[in-house]
Amino acid sequence: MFDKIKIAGILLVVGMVAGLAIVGVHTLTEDRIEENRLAMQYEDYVSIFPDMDLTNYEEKALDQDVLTTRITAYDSDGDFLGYIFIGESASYGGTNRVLVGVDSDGRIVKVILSQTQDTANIVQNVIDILDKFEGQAFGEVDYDAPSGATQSYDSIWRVVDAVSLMIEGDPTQEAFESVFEDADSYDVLFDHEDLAFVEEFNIRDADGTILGYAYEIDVDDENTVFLVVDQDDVFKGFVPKDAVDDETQAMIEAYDDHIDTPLVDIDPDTGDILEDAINDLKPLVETTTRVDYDIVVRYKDYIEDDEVVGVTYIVRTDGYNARMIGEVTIVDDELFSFVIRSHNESADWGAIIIDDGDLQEALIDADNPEDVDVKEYTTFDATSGATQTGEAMQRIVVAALEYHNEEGGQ
Amino acid sequence: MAEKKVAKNPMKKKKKNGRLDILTKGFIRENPIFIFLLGMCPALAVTSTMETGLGMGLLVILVLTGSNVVVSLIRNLIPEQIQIPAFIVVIATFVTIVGMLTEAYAFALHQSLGIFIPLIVVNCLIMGRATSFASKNKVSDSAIDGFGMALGFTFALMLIGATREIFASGAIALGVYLPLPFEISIINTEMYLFNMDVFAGPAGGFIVIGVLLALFTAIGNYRQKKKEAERQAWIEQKKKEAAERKRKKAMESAGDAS
Amino acid sequence: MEIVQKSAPHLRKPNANVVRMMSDVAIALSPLVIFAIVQHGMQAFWILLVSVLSMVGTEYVYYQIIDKMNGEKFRINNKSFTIYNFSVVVSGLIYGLTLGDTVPLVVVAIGGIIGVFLAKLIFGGMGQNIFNIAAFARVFVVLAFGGAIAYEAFIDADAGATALGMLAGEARLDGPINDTYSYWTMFSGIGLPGSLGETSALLILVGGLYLFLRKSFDIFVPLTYVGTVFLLSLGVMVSTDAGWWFPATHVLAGGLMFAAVYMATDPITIPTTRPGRIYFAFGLGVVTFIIRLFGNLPEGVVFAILIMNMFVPAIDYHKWARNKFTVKSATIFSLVVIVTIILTAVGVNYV
Amino acid sequence: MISPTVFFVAIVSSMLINNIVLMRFLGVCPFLGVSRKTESALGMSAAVTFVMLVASVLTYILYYLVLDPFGIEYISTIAFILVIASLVQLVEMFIKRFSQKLYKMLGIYLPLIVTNCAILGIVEINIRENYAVQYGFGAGLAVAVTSALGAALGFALVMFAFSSIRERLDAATVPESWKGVPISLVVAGIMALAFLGLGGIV
Repeated sequence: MFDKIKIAGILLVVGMVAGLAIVGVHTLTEDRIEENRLAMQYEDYVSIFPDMDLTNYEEKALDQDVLTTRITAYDSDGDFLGYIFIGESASYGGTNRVLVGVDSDGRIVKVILSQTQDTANIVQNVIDILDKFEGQAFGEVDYDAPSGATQSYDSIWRVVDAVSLMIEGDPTQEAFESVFEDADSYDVLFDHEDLAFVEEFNIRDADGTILGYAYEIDVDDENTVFLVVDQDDVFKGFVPKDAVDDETQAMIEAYDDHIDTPLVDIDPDTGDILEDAINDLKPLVETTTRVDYDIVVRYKDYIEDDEVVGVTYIVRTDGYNARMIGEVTIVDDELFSFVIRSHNESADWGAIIIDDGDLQEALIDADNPEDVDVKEYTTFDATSGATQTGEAMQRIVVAALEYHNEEGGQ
Repeated sequence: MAEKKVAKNPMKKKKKNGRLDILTKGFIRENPIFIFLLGMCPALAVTSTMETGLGMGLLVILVLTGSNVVVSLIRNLIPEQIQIPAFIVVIATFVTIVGMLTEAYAFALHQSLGIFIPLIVVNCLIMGRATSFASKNKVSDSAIDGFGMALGFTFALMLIGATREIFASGAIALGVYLPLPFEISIINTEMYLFNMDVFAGPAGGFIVIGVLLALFTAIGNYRQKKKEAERQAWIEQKKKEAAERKRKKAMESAGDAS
Repeated sequence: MEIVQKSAPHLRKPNANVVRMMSDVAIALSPLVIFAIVQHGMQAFWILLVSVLSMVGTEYVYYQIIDKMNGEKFRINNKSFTIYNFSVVVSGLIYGLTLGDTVPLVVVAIGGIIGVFLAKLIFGGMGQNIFNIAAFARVFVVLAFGGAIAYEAFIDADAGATALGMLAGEARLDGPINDTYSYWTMFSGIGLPGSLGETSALLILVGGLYLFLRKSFDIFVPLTYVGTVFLLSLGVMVSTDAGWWFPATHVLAGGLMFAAVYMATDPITIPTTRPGRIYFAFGLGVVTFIIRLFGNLPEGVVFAILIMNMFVPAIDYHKWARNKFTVKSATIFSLVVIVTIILTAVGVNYV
Repeated sequence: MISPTVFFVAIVSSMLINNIVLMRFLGVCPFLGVSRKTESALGMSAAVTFVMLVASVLTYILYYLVLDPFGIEYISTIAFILVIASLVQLVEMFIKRFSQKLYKMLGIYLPLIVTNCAILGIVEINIRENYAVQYGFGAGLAVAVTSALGAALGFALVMFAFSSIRERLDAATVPESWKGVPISLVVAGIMALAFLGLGGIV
């Protein structure tokens, strides 16, 4: 019995001495370890701003596709050093985490690839070129890609580009803000091919309500101007995107008198491209009604022999490659015609199904276009991409019908 | 002259200086990794560069010397039954302390060794030296033994690490992980062919150790063969001498008879 | 007393048949070699030459050194050297044909030397190796020189990807292939990017047919291998509504056919019994498909071969290896096949 | 509620992708030492699996109910190794008392397990992965045990394959200086190379 107590006692003593030694060393090293851990956590920040005060910085979550966080860095005197933007972007091996440091002059301090799953050789290739971002000013960043590590590099410049947009601001958005104070976002509606303006935009406020519309006019290669109207088609003036030269500025100012008059009442006589744009837009505004819908829809009366006999819906959706726009005419609540007005499908595969016309016919003839099996109308060789093309066409017809039924064909 | 050399019995070892022998035996003759295959886990895991191998080696030197000394100090106080648990406590204490010191003063090394710092506890080398040497010898010898063995371990780790690093990156760097005041490349071949990623990874670790082991075995075999040949020659000579003596004796007796 | 080895090692030792078998494989490979040179130009020729020479040369030098160390006299023709039965030549050719046409020659040579040394010579030479020599050399080159090969062909899928490479990662079910390559292109290999030897399914089939007629390989291995991948991709096709291009691409576009006919049938590194070979080939198919569908790499055949090679001695293990299927083992195996297909088909929707 | 895929990912990742022997270099000593015969390899694997599961439950509870609340995480190494050592001792006594058959199977491997870095390694990794922070205490425990099970299965898988390869190598004409451990290490290297191909499947 005594033996056992003795053994237990010895073990206890050994354990206690060991414990004491550990606690002693722990108290000695505790502070330093904490310091080191902090330093590791902020290693990337410190390598961008060596003077950064780690106890005093602001962190703001960014609600964006690419950028996740913005860190506002101050030095120990509380002076503003710059921003660190943290972005995440897909690359070959997984998601790359990229840090972009921006100083108070709006120049890039450093770009860091802080987390990646790409192979070492690819990463090395990318890191070699990260240095060239240093000191570049936004607005004139040189994105020359190296041969080789394409996806890795793409993921990095996407982040730098997003930072650039955030610092420099989006010229399109700024242009809209100069007209509508509440403008918060915009989306592209249609491409126009034969008209004086090339693209049409919805301008929305923070709640998503449409404030107005804009039409992009390329005066020449350097100068771009937006024609802006509000949602009642009242002319709000021409606004420049970016800076424009004096000549264009003069053209714009010539229209200042017309601001706040309905577009249809403007009858300019300047003979320039801006006049063409107004003239091209007038008939569109007069004959069509714009609506906001999941798949963007806009409709106008279908007129035959000067008599309104039906409604034509213009529907935009995404095809296999990019936007596809279709015109669906409905007469007496029945599908009457369906034409694809513009698309970007590849000539060999997607376009074949459109040019073929079989699917359009089938969609019109069907009692319920939703039931049409698109795959039957694609050739065997072209299944994959073309199926998506066909499905986009089907979506257009279905959306037009749905809208027509909901709104009662007004 | 030459014959005399051969005549020396190669099986008889010359008496070595005890302390020096204890210190140096771990280097090649009883190298923990290449001969006894102890501590293979760290030998594979932390040798992607020479410097991490060196760092691990330094930690093992501290732990092994320390634990050997303490074990040797308390060897007479600990009853047989609780030897193992008591030694484990001693070793684990040293490992914890060394781990904390590393984290405080060599943080980069601590990060790169990661989980293998606490795992020094289960490194068979340390427990093995504690039970087989330190618990039976006096303090000074135990200290020398621990230091020498750990030195051999460090040497092996550095050799493996250097091989892997040169193949993986074409250069050997120093000062990246250890808190040294400088950061240099000891060797820099700048050859693109040496950028074999695979050697920095696990597969390269296994293969490099395998090849090095085969090399050591081959050298060992060669030496043993040579020794064996020497021994054979010595036996032959002894036989010859005996035969000669016999012949002489016979001749003498024959001469006497005549 | 315990009998350890059921499949005696002498079964694997070189015998008279080896010469015929290996030269048959070399003959079956020759249309592929010609096709590779026609399609990829002289660069293909140099790559194949270097890959064969590096392996042959390493083996020759190695045996000369061994003989020298054993105190034998130097003789030009070495008795252990396996060029006489074409074994090392075939390994070299297969290794060369798995490479892309942009691999630097020096990388080819290093892969050949290390491949034949680490996977064959130190195991005791011909008939003793556990791992497929060509597969090991290819994997070593890919992982060691990822950078050197990657930019053009293998790892960074954006730049000049192989047909199968287009299906890697996120794009695995997108199926852009048929928009780019027709079924005929994938079958004939004309104009299809990829490794030197893997592109032409047609010529591989011709070679396979020749080997089958000469009874130089076990036809069940490639059939099971390709069949497994086909069934699994069929399952995925049904469950994801992908379309026929999906199984077609998986069978035709990658290195599957080449590996199935020339690499998976290497008599040394596959099990000795018929059921064992079928389990082995089934495993190959599953591992290949899983790597292709879920893994980082677009192609999985060489890794699958190495992974299954390591289980060959286990499949051959004397306690359960049988020469014929029993009712029980056949039932269990079919169950495993069905469960695997269902799991893969369902699993693809959750990844 | 934690999704079942977490468990699936945990088991596949610790079994195949981060295989304990080939990728994490834990348990290399038994991998090389006890793999000469397939039977002993399987016995060792069974013993490792058993101890690993129990040890990860015990250490997890110890860490989050005792060490963490009292702020003494820094003694975790010494605490864990003592838990494992006494656990092995207990298991050995328990098995010896109640099942001679099981003792015959596992008995000789149990003492070896105390110095098997696979056990201590997996326990440490479980704590470092912060499962309790990610999923909460209970679910974190389940994930930790699942990944320990995956690690043990991965250990058993490579032990089994490796031991059968070694049995075949014994009959092969391996050159003298490569016999035994060197060739085994090269085989392990090639196995690790092959397992790299599985990267990213979960």
